[in-house]
Amino acid sequence: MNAANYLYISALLFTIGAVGVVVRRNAIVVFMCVELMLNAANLAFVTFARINGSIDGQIMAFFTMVVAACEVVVGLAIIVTIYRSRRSASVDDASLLKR
Amino acid sequence: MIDLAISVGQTGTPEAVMFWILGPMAVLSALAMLLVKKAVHSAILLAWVMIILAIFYIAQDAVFLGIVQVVVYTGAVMMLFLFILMLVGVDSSDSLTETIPGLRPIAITAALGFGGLMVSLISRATIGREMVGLTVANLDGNVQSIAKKLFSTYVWPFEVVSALLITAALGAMVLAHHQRTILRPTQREQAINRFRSGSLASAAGLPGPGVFARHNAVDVPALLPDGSAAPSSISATLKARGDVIDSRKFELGEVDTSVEEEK
Amino acid sequence: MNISLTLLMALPLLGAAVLAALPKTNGVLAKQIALGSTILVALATISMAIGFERDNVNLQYVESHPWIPSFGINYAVGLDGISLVLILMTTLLAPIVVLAGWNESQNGRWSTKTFYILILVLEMMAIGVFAATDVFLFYVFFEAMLVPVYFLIGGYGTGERSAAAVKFLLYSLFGGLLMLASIIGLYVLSGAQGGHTFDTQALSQLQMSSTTQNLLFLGFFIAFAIKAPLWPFHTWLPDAADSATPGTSVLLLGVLDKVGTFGMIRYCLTLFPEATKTFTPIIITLSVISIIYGAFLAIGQKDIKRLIAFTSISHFGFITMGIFAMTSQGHSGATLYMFNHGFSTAALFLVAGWMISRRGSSTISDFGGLQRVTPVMAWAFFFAGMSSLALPGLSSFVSEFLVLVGTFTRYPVAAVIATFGIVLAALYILIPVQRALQGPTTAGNENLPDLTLRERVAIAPVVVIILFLGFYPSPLLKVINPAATHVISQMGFSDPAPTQLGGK
Amino acid sequence: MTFTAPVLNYAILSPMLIVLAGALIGVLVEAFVGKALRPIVQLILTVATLLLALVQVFRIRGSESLSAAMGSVVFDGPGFLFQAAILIISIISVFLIADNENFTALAAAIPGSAEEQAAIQQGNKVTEVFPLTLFAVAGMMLFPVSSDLITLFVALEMLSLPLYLMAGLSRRRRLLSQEAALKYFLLGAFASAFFLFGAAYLYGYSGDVTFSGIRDSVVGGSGNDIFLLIGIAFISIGLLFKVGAVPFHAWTPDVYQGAPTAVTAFMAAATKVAAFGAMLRIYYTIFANAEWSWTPLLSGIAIITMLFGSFVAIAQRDVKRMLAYSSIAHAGFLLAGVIALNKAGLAASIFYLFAYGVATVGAFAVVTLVRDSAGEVTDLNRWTGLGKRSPWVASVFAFFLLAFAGIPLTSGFIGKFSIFSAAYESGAQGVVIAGVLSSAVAAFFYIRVIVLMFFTDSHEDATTVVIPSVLTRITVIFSFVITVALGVYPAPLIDFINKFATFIR
Repeated sequence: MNAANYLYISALLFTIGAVGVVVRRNAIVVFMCVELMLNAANLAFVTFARINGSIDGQIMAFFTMVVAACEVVVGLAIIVTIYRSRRSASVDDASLLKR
Repeated sequence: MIDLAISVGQTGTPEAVMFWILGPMAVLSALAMLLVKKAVHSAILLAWVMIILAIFYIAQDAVFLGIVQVVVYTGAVMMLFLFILMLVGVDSSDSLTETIPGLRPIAITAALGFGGLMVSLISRATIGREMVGLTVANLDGNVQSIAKKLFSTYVWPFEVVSALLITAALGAMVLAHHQRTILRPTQREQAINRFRSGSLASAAGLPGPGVFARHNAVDVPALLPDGSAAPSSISATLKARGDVIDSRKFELGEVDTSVEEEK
Repeated sequence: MNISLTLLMALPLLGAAVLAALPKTNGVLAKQIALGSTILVALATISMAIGFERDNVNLQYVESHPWIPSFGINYAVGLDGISLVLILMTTLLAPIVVLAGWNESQNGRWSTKTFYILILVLEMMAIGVFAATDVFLFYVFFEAMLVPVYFLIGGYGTGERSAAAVKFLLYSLFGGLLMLASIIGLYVLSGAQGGHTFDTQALSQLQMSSTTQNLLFLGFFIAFAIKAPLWPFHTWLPDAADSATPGTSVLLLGVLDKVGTFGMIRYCLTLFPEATKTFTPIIITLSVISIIYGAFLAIGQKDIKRLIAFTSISHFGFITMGIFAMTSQGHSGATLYMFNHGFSTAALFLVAGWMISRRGSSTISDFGGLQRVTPVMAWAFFFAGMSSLALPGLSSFVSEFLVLVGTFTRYPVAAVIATFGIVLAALYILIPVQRALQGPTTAGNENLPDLTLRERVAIAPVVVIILFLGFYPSPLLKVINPAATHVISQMGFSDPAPTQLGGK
Repeated sequence: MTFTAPVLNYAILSPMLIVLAGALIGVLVEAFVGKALRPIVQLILTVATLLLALVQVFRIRGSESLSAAMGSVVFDGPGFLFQAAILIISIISVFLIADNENFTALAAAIPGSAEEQAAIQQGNKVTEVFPLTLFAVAGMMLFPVSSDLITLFVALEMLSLPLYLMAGLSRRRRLLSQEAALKYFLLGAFASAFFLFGAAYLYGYSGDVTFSGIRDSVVGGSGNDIFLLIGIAFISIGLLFKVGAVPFHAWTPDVYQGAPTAVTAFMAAATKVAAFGAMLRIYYTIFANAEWSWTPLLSGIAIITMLFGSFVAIAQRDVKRMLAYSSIAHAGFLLAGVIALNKAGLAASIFYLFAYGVATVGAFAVVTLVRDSAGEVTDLNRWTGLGKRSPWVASVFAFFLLAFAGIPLTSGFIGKFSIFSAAYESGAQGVVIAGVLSSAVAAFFYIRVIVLMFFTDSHEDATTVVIPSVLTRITVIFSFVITVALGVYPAPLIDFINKFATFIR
């Protein structure tokens, strides 16, 4: 098998994630799609690390995981805040900001 | 497999078998994640994709990353997602926000364009050099060689990431931490209040769910000594969702045990 | 290094600073200070004009400091005959405007002192724009001037003042931005040919392909044509002149618009001689159209301010025609025309302004028989009208004659058609003059007061200048002619032989 | 196994370290200083930190190093200028951020709840914004001096995360603010995914994550051009998202409008410097030799961005949204500087970034002053007649608008001139023409606001302007003075920038 096949998987996952960000409406699902995109990029890094024979790609993927973890904390905190405000204030789900 | 023109190096047969089983599975799971309605299902499918990726990492000589992927990503991050989903409401599939106005056509076009790029990649791309493999780089062991670079070449970003972690913690604190603006009554004050506020019926501690009832499930209210249902023995969430079961179902006599809504 | 020009520009600014420090309530003091500063500036300009060496075609009172050295931008000013005449016109008009429009700031949105601060800042920038010998500096003044005028129209005008102000600003900004593109082009070219510079002299030596030259020329020319205003870029002018106060209108048409025609001479011609030759036929055509079109529309106007605005469009057609005729007579005539037009327009607008403020209406048909009620004002209006239609013996006659002669030697057809403009001018001036002044006094005009002493003092210098230059234009011509000939010869033109003139 | 201990050049890293240290102390202050003292302590600490960092940046100017942090950081002239600009803009903005009318009293409280009321009455303040600001500043300072993809990515996140959080902390209209935070966060994360994917392909292309390694591959032309193209495209998308270029601008108006105005000011000004700084470094150093692949596309994006921003701004009825679209247009102008790809372009971009950043902070600071009883009033209809009621506030705002429009004698004009001339010099005449045209369009809506403020009589529900607090006044005055000075006599700054504007590779 060709090692580059991993790249196709990565590209497919990335595209799926990107489409998901656009078409899904639930903020948490959108965020999960972003995570999928990050994972796709990580797969590309790991594959390229193997193709190029250097460990740097793996390190980058490692950093991505750490950064993504921070991002998840912040993102979920924001989402929970909004959720609580909306529930209590019983505001319509319609966007407040103009289109 | 039909000849994909890239030649970046061939892998062994076991890996190929693994790839052709797991690869499609990952893509299908991702697609399903996109298509399923409930957020929880999406989350579980995503976790599954991540586990497959972890296997891919290990297959590609990134043992450490594979483990971290399972532990950190699948284990921690996805669990956090699930946790928040539970908090927000499992069946919340409604939208919390408008996604970017006007971006949908752009993104779909972009996705198609990306597909086109991939085709050209498949048909024309050659990396221009053979696959090197990580045998040399991992000579000291994968973890060791990562550590070596992480703590020498990449020590600066590594240190900076710590600031990022603090930011995240601080941010979560800002958004979630309630500084007490109203002093919470102490236990003693609560006890005094209980006794002073009229009827002594509430003076004693409230029964837990199922007490005196014919059933001990959480969604069946407890019965007070007088046989009436104790509204406070049921979680408010259950009540709000209308999941409370009337204890009368399990009652033998004619005592009215229907639950009064508190509100 | 001679810093007189800088001092000249500093004077009005100083006046503005003093005004800014005044309390808001003291309007009269503000007016007095404004009048004092403008008179001072006028005197200073006159003394500079006396010290001007008439036969020296080089720039005088030259001053140059590096401003933004890394872009080759200098604060460089200097005078030749043309710019001296225009600065003289500006600084002479300023005190007249202040004095004549003593109460103009009453209906404004802001205080009196703000009005005069704006006027003084405008005067300073007008001096700067005529004196600049660095294209960048010129552009800075050219654009920055818009801001005070904008506030003068929008803040102190009448009627649809804010709409008119916006229209004025947007037109001018659009032209200015086209010019900016051309200036950037020049800058890049100069960088490729021996170092970035904005010096007018150095830029005129640039080598460029004819396409580049044509495009850059157009950038400049359209900006100036909007400013001047030349048909078909004129549509902002009637609205602006209609809404502005008479004083502001004088500054707008008398001074600001001259920047357009001045820019054509100074920048279009000297920087792009080849492109000028290419576009001359078109521009002459546009000028002739302006002359006739402006005149026809003036005839049809019911509103006196709009009428004057359209006459100006016609006059600017003459000026542009004179400039692009490429003869020294045409050039001298055009420059003199700019000067004269400033004063005759001032006379018209100021007198019209007094009439309007007395009557409370700017419609011509509302007036009638003013001759009997207010003889001085009527005579002043008559005189202004005569000056506008270039009656022999008045200054504008000389310049109009020079322009026509200068054009005739090269473009006889254009000159002949333009001559019809004079006939039309008689119509558009005489009809309102007759309606407003002669005949029986119509209702509503019986009790109009005549000109006050202040107003008489204000109009007197205008009358004197128009009369004096009508009979004896040579002091100005002696200053203008060398400069005009210099420009023409720089462009490689020489006047057609006089025999041709006689022959045709 | 051998391990070589890393060598860090602390002198060069010191400005960033100072800011990070200040942020950490700020976090400790949150824990140990009493509630009443916290705001003032945090303000002093933050300003002192930024000033100290600024001094330190100036002390190390002129030093150049590719290996300050084991090759992760490159410090050179432009790096110095970017860091200095970011610090100055931050210092100006901090006073605005410190104004207590801008942030919610208790972020965790539900909007409109009794808990929130109690928090407001007790005078609570979210003083955490100060350390968050400092973290963001540190990220911004690192972003344009990163010299490998890893550091670049970490810096990108580090500057973004605090801003996502701060966007949600508005005092009034909190739902709007929280929604802005969510939008900003989701799109920002989306953009960084693109960025990361691009980084992966650049790594795949060159086998190296350092800029120098990638550059060597680009120059040598070894490697697969398709990988390079994918890499450039996706990295560009990530960066264009951050600067708000069309078609990646969708977040800008909503976030600008929803976020607390102080944060909008800081974000609009400083993020642009950081993002364009990184962009300039990447395009001028590592992609310079692959110019064929990105100049046409980027020119197209620049033209669309300028025109789109200018035209859409006309339709806006909200001053913050209008400024948001105007910032999109300005991003287009700045892209012209990236396309120029010459020294003049670099110097012009730096000047423009600084001038625009300062004017932006000033303009938003003025926006915070226009209030009624319910807080800031951003509806343009209610700005009518402001010139009559508060001539100074209106005049200053008008001046900033004229600076945005690029009228001579303001810093905006010099910036516009220099950036367009650089683009023209590099042969991008089309971009210059589009820029000039969109300036004309843009002038229209800036002038419209001036008309509203000065030439329109005010309505019944006239907006009141509070007397500016001392802190906001500092911000406005600083921005105003800098904008005037750079318009009238920009030569010293231009010379200074020219002296330093060369990337080392």
